[in-house]
Amino acid sequence: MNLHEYQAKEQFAKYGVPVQTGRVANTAEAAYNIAREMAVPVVVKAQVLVGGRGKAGGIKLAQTPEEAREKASAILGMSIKGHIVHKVLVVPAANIAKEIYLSVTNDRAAGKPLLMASAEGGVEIEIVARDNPTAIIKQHIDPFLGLREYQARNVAAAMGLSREHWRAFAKIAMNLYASFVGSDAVLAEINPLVVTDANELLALDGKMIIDDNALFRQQALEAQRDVSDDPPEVIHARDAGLSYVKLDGNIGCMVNGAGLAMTTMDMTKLYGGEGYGPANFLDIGGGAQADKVAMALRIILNDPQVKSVLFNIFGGITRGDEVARGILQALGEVPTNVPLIVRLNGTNAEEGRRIIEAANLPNVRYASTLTQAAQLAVQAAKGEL
Amino acid sequence: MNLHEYQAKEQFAKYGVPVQTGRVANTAEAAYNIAREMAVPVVVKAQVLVGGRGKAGGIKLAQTPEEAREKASAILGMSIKGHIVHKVLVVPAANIAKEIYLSVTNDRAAGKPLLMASAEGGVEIEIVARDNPTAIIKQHIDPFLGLREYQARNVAAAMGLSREHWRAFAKIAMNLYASFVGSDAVLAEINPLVVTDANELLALDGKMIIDDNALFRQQALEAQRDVSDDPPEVIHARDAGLSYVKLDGNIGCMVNGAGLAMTTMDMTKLYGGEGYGPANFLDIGGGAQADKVAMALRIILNDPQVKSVLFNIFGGITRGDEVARGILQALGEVPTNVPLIVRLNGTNAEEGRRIIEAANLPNVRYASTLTQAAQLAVQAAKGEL
Amino acid sequence: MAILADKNTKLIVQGITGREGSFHTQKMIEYGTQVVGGVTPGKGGEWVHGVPVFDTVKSAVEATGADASIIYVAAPYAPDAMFEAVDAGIKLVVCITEGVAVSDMMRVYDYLRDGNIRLIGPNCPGLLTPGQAKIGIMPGYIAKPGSIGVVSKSGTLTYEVVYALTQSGLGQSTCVGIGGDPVIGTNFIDVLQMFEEDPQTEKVCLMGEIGGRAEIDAAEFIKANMTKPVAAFIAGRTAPQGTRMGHAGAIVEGGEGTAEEKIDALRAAGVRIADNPEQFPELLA
Amino acid sequence: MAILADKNTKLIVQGITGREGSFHTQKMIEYGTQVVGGVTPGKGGEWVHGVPVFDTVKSAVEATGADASIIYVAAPYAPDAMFEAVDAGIKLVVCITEGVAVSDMMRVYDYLRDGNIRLIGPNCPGLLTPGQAKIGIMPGYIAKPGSIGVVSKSGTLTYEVVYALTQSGLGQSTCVGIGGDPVIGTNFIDVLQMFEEDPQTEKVCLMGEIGGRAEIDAAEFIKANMTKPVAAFIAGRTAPQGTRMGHAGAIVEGGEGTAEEKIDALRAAGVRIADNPEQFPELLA
Repeated sequence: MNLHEYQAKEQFAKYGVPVQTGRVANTAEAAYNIAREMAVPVVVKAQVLVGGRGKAGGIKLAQTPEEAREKASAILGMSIKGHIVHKVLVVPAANIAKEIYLSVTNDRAAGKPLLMASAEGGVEIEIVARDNPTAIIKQHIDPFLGLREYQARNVAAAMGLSREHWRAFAKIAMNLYASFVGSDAVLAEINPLVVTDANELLALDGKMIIDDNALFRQQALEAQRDVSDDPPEVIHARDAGLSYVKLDGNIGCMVNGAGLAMTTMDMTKLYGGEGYGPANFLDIGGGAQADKVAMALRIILNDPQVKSVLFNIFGGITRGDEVARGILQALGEVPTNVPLIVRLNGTNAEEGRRIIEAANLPNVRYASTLTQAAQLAVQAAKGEL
Repeated sequence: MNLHEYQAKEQFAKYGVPVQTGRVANTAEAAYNIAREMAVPVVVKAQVLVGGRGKAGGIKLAQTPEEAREKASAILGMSIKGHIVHKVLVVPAANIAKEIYLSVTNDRAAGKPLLMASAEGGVEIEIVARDNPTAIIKQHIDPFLGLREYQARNVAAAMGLSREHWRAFAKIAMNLYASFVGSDAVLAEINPLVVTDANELLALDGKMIIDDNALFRQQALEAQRDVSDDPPEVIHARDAGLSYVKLDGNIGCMVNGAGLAMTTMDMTKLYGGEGYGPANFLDIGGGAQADKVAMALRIILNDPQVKSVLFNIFGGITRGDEVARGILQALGEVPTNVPLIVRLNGTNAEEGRRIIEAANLPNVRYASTLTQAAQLAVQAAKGEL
Repeated sequence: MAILADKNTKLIVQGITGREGSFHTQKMIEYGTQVVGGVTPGKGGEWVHGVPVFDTVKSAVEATGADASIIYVAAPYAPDAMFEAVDAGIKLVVCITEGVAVSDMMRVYDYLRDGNIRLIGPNCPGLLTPGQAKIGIMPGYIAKPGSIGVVSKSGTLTYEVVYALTQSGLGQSTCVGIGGDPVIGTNFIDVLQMFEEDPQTEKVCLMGEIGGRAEIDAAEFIKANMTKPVAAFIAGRTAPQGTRMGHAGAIVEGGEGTAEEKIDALRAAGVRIADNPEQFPELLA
Repeated sequence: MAILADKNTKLIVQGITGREGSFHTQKMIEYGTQVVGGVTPGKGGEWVHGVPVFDTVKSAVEATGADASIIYVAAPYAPDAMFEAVDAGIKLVVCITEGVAVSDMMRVYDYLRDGNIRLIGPNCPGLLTPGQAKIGIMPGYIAKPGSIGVVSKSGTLTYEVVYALTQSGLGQSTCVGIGGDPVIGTNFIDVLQMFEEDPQTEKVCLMGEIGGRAEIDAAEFIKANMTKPVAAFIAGRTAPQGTRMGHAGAIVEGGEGTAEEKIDALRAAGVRIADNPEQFPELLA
């Protein structure tokens, strides 16, 4: 789960990271009032859950409250990579002497958290990684011991930070790590962490991604989830515990397991060629029961681009009979003429196929292999079936 | 640092251990009022920092408020192993179905905390350890991982606790461990932890010893230290950072290092024989400076039993010249005729000896070896010098 | 011979009285796995499909001599289930549970590293040694004994491939689903090493997916150490960059971990690449 | 030969700019120890007694090739100093600091156990290989090279014994103060094993005290494994039971850890017992 900049900063501040505080505005008028109260030049920043806001024109400097209103008005409602801006953060403009990059994330290969820092802050870290990889200093963190001050000091030394800032930097790094652990984050990032002209360190931006698997113990964070930007099908899918991503193609896919779901998508493209491919990624997960399957099917059929639906269920912990019942349940509620290609295999697949067959649906075709299923789904989408 | 029962219970309660709460009384009248408000039979318990209160008559059942006043009156002011009772805890009498022993301490050989539990609670655990050692169930705790619920469950099973109590027992054990860690304790003990006749688990007693070396981060606990029972010299020694224990003999000892201090004590007894031995244990610690040495000498000379004083300083991190200056400083403030046997060796010992010699004190004798020093101190104490 | 488990493996089931635990216990027994006990705290003394239930792993191990454990408990409790298994002396732990928090897994991973413990998963289908033992949730009928070693990040994709092999008459030595979570107990290299050393295994199938660099590491290992032929499939060629696809193993991390990169690395290590998982039989023939 | 350190050991001093660190750096240099650097965060670039100061242990090790470290920092910071030394690749860490919290030491102990690290202390006088290297605070002049190995829980008691040995003409191979805290990096058995294997060492002196059972364990080890003669002294015969005597190693734990118990166990292992530390020379003669 992604947090907005202002939410990430609140979380950082809770753990003692000095952040540039500001206030959130939903309207241009509110932005004007905030800027007037601040009585200094401000920056108006789009709050959307996607990167690259600056380049897209979502971050603007305003010298006066009137200018803040004008900029906020331009930013609110704009679309950044498909995300509509509903909120802006208004912050005092900072006088920057130096920009640093600092983050904590997980190194999956090492099985440990990783602190990354660079004296080349303020630009996308991917660009630094590509152009000047040695400028990124990495420090693994023992999950039991946590980040130690001397480790932060080693990082500060390696990145060439002036010694007068070591103590402040180490404290920020340790507090950032504490916020990472305390929030069950998979990413906690400050870019840039600046040295101001008053020679103080301050987090000007903040990004945080929370581990979805840990939300059961992060209810205060989950309550902050911003769904205003999510289409209804994404909200429905999440509520039902489905992994769903809308794509551009026309062949709906309902699969159990992320790897097989991607494989199934790949197959529709492999056999579909130009103009035909997956309409979505949809993983019903392991052990899905009928209700969940029905919701998945409703979400797929709700997409007007979908010209055929491919069910590829290879049951292990998921059972074919449950899936079949879910399909029939959904079709009972939302009848459709879209061709349905059903391929069931694995646990209770025979029972599942019998259940669907018994319903005698005219638009259902069966496949025994994935290849055959993908080919049938493509043909059906082309109207050739 | 030892906590009183009522303090330990407060600490346990803070971490979610169900404790039998009560109220502390300084006077018999206050005990009467508490008992009257409780309106049930109560137990009046002496609050002293020493074990064996029950045997010594420091714990009494009272059926009525009047009886509570009477018992409190008897207990307040009594001496238990040399500790005067200044406070009593008044608690409602519990109906006990079963008594359990539960503690967390450190296993120094393993370098890990150790959970110990026994179904034979309510008696001194040393007696169980001697008479029925297999009744004590031990579970090591990984210092990074903490006590896990399954470990507590294994302990509950091994001690034969009825399965209906496992969950409650595990929670208490985990919370007791949390209080142990959170308080930097070296012992957190509940004896007895009872199953009441209402089938609930409840800590009837509580004992906690805090690691003196961790008090720098346990200031709230340090502030609770009860010094009412400590003689002035103990308070002075603690404030000066000296380890001091008053003993029954007549040869004062001032030594650097605990092991050498005990050795020096042993030597005075070895050469002193019947009627002559150490008046105290006193370790001035490593690197002691003049002020501290002066305080140590004042404490020793304040003991009227002291007939001679043995200084055995073998400097490593402690420096002989600093010790010499401290001795002269103390003698300047508190002149004495008690014979002083000085044995300086190690770091800056020569300088130290020169400094004392320059003061031309009539009651100072020098020794070059520990054996000689001990013999001289004994002779001096006997008036044979 | 086979790797990890065979007909002598004595298995206990943690979470045996739950819906999945109970269902798959029956399936594993039907397959011939020696399921010697189960664990559900508070239900010791009960029986599930003829298998005795214990309150603790310790008591289950003491009573049955089990040397392997499979975990079906809910995600918040799975880390403790793994710690409990290890502390009770279990040497092979298979964790099926999906949705374990990554911070919890890092602690488990660090804790296990000291001992001589083999953890498979979490969020995996477990393993199957055809004709001998099934420790997991793979459908038993899709496999048959043979000489192909199968290792995969993805659960159901493993079934596809095993089924396709079996349909073509190619049996398997052992099929291992290692799971696609960010932190897992056993990675591709661990299993490739075992297959390389296993006399029964002649060729190896590897199924990866986008995200992370486990397949790149595997390619390097294969180039340097594998004498047996390997064929591979990488899922996610059509996944858009930066979109989360179900589990964390499938995040494309800025310019790294694409299907193309992985395929190139594997090809450079001499691995044959399947465009379709049902293509494996011809690549291995 | 000797154990733990010799004239080739390259030492850094953590906390070199502090009162004790600076004083004992000079003493160690005067003794002939190769002190190659010091560490005090924020003071990198300074010099102390001709020794360069670094900001971090990592940079000190990189610049000097140090393989040993001695720690003089205050107790609240000593655990991190130990972690820092280990993470920088130091293999011998000697911690002089007194008053480290036991919970902190348990974490250090657990962390070190994985690596091939030798920690001496904390709360110890360090070690002295006469004529070669002094890593600690023992007065150098009390020792002389020879064949007696000395190991002790207590700091200043060690000096007494070493001085007495030297006065009687008995030189030492290495003198090790292991410290008397509840949790220490190196115990009696570790050092006894080293002395047993060290060709220079012919006989061993051991000084223990009341509390704990380290001396009992040592007695068992001596009985089972030592071929070289051992003499021992146990301090605290006159200490009253249950009274805290300076440091935690000196708590008598209800009926266990008395001087008598320890003396009996050592005697039963063939160890000669000194009633007075100045008696060692005659026992070893």
